[in-house]
Amino acid sequence: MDKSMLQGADLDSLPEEDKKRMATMIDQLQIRDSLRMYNSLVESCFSDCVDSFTRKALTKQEDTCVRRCAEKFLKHSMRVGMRFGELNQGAATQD
Amino acid sequence: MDKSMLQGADLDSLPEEDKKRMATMIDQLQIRDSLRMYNSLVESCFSDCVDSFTRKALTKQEDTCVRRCAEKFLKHSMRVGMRFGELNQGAATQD
Amino acid sequence: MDKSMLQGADLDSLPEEDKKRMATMIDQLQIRDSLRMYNSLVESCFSDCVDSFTRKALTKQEDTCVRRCAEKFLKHSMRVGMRFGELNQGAATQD
Amino acid sequence: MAANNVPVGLDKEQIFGMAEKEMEYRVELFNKLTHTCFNKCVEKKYKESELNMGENSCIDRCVSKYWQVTNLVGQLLGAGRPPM
Amino acid sequence: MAANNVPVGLDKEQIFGMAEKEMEYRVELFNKLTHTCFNKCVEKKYKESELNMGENSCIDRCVSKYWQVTNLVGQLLGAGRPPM
Amino acid sequence: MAANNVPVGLDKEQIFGMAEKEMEYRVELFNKLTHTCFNKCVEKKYKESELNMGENSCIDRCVSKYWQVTNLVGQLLGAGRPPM
Repeated sequence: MDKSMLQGADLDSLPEEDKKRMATMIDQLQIRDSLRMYNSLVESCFSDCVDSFTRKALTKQEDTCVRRCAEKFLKHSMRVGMRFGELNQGAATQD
Repeated sequence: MDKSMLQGADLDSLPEEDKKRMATMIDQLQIRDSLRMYNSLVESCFSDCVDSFTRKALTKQEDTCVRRCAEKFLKHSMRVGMRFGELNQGAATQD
Repeated sequence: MDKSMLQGADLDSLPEEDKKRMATMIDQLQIRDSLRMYNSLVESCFSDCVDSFTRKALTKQEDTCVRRCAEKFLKHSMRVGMRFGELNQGAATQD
Repeated sequence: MAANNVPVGLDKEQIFGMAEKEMEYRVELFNKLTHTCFNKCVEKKYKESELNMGENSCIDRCVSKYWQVTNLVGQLLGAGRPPM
Repeated sequence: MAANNVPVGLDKEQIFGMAEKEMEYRVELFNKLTHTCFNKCVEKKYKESELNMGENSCIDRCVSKYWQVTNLVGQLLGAGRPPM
Repeated sequence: MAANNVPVGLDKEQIFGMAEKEMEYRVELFNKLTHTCFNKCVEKKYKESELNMGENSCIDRCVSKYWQVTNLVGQLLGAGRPPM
């Protein structure tokens, strides 16, 4: 989850205990989000790379495919995060 | 979210403070639901309408397509809500 | 939801009131999960079995198809739960 | 979940939790139904922004059939609870 | 949700609830965008683990167009609130 | 999340929150696995309500391979935490 996504929340104006509560909430959402990302990365790469069920173990090709898929997905996801952050930034400064 | 979906909850029999808590819960679910609906409408119409990535800006056709898609989706969603409410109503009076 | 999925949580080491809270949390997740399973079973079998909209009522074939689909899905789901439990067990004893 | 279905011996937290799960379930059912019937009934070329007569009657039948499938699967799961 | 947009008369629970929903919304938007653009832009044969130049520029344009669609739909829904 | 993995200095709310997220994660993993393997292994014409031998062994292998992919991706993410 991109940090910039949460920048809208104006934490500084809150009293101390609310700030703490808000921070905990953000932490919890980030934990949930990374676990979901992990789950959906596994599902995507499994679906794209594994299609034969004649054996129990991953074949060498499937293993390679999953590794590349995961790497590509992560690079993609970082790039999207960067672009998304820039657009968010632009929208924020227009306000 | 259709109001009728929540009619099963027998709010009148609850003490005052529980009523308030239940109402807050319903409000929260409605906010979450409309934000999700918004997200999934965007995703649907984007997927159906945008397929060329040779330029950064939406083309005139893509713009028109997205507008029609969103309007159709909203009309569809209202019709489904009506029919769904009728069936719910029927099921409730059968009890 | 497979019971074995929650075995990682070391409940015995917790004080009494935390145990109760943890148990309530697990119950809530199980309720949510079975309702979600129900929803996704309906969606899957509807999508696979119902494709004609010239009449309001399910045809005999659609009815039969939905019944078989639901039975197959449940049997499949139980088998996956068993295998998943074995793998979880294996992973746990390796620790 | 109607109040008279609530098992005895549950504390308030559990009752609120169950009510919340039940509402989440209804919202999710509605959303899945909406998306499924949109895909089955609505023409995706978006030549106009109105639903035509064919689409409208397809939607009505789709909702009705989805409802029947929900009830049918509910019976098969035999949970003793009404699917709605 | 910036503090200055919060309607008066809400208690603290409601404000926290709204902030939470808003963040969930942003995360979900980001995830849907990520998956949609992955499917539209990234070659699925996975012959290498790098994104090539074509994929990279497709991703940039895809994000930009998704953003525009988000804004456009937001205007159509006319909620008076910014979609982000 | 086993108790001995919990970092020190977290208060009880955070521990409960983490335990809840962990369980949600396992449920979601199980559900995604179930749906993916249903789509990969089960014949969709529904000529009978039993799983045949081919489907059963496909399911077993599918679960096993899904598990391996989960572990493999976990290693790549290198989070130092076991994926399960």
